[in-house]
Amino acid sequence: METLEQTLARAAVAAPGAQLSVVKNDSPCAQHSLLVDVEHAYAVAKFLRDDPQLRLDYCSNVTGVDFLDAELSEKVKVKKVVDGVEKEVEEVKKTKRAGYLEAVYHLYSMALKHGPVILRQRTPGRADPVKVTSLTPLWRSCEFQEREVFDLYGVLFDGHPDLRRILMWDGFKDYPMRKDYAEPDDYEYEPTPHDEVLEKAKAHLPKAEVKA
Amino acid sequence: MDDGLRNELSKQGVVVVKLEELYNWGRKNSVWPLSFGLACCAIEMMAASMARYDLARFGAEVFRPSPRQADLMIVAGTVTKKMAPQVVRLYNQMPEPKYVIAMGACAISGGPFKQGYNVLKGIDRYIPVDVHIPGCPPRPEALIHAFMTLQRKIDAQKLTGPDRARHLNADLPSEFPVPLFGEHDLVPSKNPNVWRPAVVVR
Amino acid sequence: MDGTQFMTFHDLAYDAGKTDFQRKAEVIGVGREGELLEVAMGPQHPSTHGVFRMDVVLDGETVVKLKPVFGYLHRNHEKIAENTSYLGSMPYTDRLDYFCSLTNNWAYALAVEKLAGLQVPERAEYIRLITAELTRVLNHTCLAGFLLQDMGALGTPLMYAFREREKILDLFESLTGARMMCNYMRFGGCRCDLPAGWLAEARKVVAEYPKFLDEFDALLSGNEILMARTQGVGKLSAELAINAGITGPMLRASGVDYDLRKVDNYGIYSRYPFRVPLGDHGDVYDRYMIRMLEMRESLKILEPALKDIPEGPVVDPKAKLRGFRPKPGEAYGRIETPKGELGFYLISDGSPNPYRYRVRPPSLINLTILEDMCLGQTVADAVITLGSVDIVLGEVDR
Amino acid sequence: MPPDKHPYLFLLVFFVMALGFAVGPLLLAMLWAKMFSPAKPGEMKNATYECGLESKGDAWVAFKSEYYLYGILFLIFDVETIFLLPFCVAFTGLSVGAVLAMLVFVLLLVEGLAWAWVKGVLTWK
Repeated sequence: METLEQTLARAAVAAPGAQLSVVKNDSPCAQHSLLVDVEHAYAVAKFLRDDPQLRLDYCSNVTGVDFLDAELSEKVKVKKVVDGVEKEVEEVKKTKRAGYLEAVYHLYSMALKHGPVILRQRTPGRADPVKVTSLTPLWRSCEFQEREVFDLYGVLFDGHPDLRRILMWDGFKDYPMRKDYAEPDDYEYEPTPHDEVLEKAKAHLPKAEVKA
Repeated sequence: MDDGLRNELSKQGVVVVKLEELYNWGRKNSVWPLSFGLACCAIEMMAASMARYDLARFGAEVFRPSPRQADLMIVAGTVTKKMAPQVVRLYNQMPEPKYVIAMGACAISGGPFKQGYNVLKGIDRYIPVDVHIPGCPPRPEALIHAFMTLQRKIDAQKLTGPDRARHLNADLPSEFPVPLFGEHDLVPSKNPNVWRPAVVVR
Repeated sequence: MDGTQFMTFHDLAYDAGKTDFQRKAEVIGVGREGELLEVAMGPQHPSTHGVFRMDVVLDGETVVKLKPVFGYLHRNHEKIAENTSYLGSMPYTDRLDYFCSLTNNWAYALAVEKLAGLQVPERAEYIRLITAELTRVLNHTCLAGFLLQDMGALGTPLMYAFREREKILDLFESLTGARMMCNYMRFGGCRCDLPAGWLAEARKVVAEYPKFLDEFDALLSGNEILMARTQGVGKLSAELAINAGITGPMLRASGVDYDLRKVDNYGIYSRYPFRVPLGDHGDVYDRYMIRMLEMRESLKILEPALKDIPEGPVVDPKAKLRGFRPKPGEAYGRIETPKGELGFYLISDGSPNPYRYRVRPPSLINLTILEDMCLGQTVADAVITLGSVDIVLGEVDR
Repeated sequence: MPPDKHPYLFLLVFFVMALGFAVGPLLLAMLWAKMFSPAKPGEMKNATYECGLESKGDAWVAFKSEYYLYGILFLIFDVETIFLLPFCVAFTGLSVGAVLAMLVFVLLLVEGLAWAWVKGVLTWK
């Protein structure tokens, strides 16, 4: 199977104007992924599926991932004059990264039996509504999985034939798998309250009863 | 009629028994469970009713699919918030006298999935539970032990008097309100007159 | 069923422009004599193997529309896994597909080993292979029992199947301590070594099993009623199966040769030649026969594997269990469980808890085309088709 | 039993005993229900049971005709068995003509079923 870079090059040709980039994965299994922008996702995916050399006709897994607004700190080698001597000093550089939601597709080929090509779609921000292109018209296995990502992460898939909640009940309002989801306060007295249960206990029980 | 005379008579083959004992003896040996498997505990419930652990010895191998013909509900598995209204409605649709066995840690208190946002922390928030079996999943022998506990409980039920059995007591409710689906949680999140948590007074 | 042409969802999906999913009964083209009866084969139903609900619209006995509804056993496994350590999620994987807990453990252990790059000693690979194949045999036996129960043979085949299941559960109990929830595999090997006499016991069970399979085959496979009720029911074409991501025995019943044990070559499956049975009609009878044949192939793997299992350490001595912190990165590991392809997608950010923990449920995705298989058939056939898909709700709803 | 009593008296006694045996426990149960266990009907308890859900839409739907035809075909054999009962009790003492007559009766009904089968009524559309 060809490397991800070659696939990227051929995909860029097949879907003109698509911003494609490789997302490095530095775990030993080295499954790098292909980031594609939301507008051209359908065209790139169609190319990946119909290209005679790739024939990725089986979309095994669709996952939603939530990245909060984070503050990346990387160690950067900076030349600085320290007490008169020119020296290499490591400095921690803080970069702000806006949060975003992601839909990750693992594509395999049953015809040619070769390994995963991972396709990623990122939403611009985290504020609702976040929109991503649905790939259900290409692979029907995405139907339920995209509904689940919508149900638990709130990512809207346009082009999805039947986008409803799949796991939670329909009247449920918020998206429970997001990192900033607050659970309903379901308090049940614990004989030995400790750390956050203690805070909850303080809110529920009169002062006298709660003695840590 | 003291016990000595009763033993004497039973040796001669004459059995003397109170109406209450006869009534309870008849009911306890034909408890029909409602086939109501939710999760992994349901597989252990099925294994208990199969050839090796044989629930039929206790007269309970007839698993009735419909609540109309069942008088015992074994809540076997995790009760999620989406499933809770159905569990309470099924309980309401069962004819009196009815009993509930909360099988497995999930049915008792949410079990290993207690921190789940969609998991009801125990079925005794909405319906009264007669027998709790801990375990995840409890072994078939534990389920049979629960049946024996339930049979002892049925045996000790009174026919008349203030603390008579619930189904003979007109003013004890046999129906409990079904929770509704709210925007973030079930509304009401628990049934106060059924759910009495153990309050530890320091 | 001559005279009734029905347009399955399959054709609609490719017409990307149409987003309106509500299909009218006329599209189905079924004779409209009586009115349509809408009934919910709901959460508590003997045929749905747990809390799975199908909203069925019936025209007499014929299924006109079938909407599966999930979520009644959504126990938030992935949210809980994000707040527990890697090792802490291992016992939760038993409760995913609670019929095959050892294959779930293996899938999770494989994914974490891919994430952290751990090696597994030889003996542990053998134990993993043996326990996985025993789980496959156990699951397919139970499935044959449940499928016959759906067909109306109440109890009897299930009694036979559970009698065999108890023998294998005794093996698992003596090995791992628990009947169903084994929690046995660790990252880099297994938790404990085989107890004394376990191999002899396992050889005896495996040696006796073909006799039970022949008895089951003689009773069932040639049975006139079974063939009449299952042949031609719930047909699934090969390219719809591939496109809908169907995996496992259901896919091979439609004739697609895709078995992860051969494709991915994980573990030591490459050392034992075994054949992958393929069906050609893709109906319920093919799926039943595929599972019976797969059990025989699994036994052919088990016999030699039980003989030449080497001595040696059971877990990689270098693997750290307590403070296990994989480097930041992500990994997707998958294995062939009796239900299909069970995958774990892990994203780690260097902390002891996974950042994202995703389970690829074969049962949920195999249900994508349940409506296509049941359209135009009677309700009783819909029950059998659901039974042949072999779903377990712990895995469907996670 | 003294001969001058009416020859069918024992049949009456059998009938009364059978009726008593059947109806007796029912009466006892009704007495018990009225005396001891109070009726506790509830609006939820009397709701139609649909797998734990509230059943939407009513079940009074115009059914297809196939159900009716199945019912009629079953009726053939139901009525037939009632007529065959007295015959098979006494057919050892009967002449060949009686057997032939009963055979004609049975064959007539089987011919009706064969006709329905060929017409395709039994295959479900």
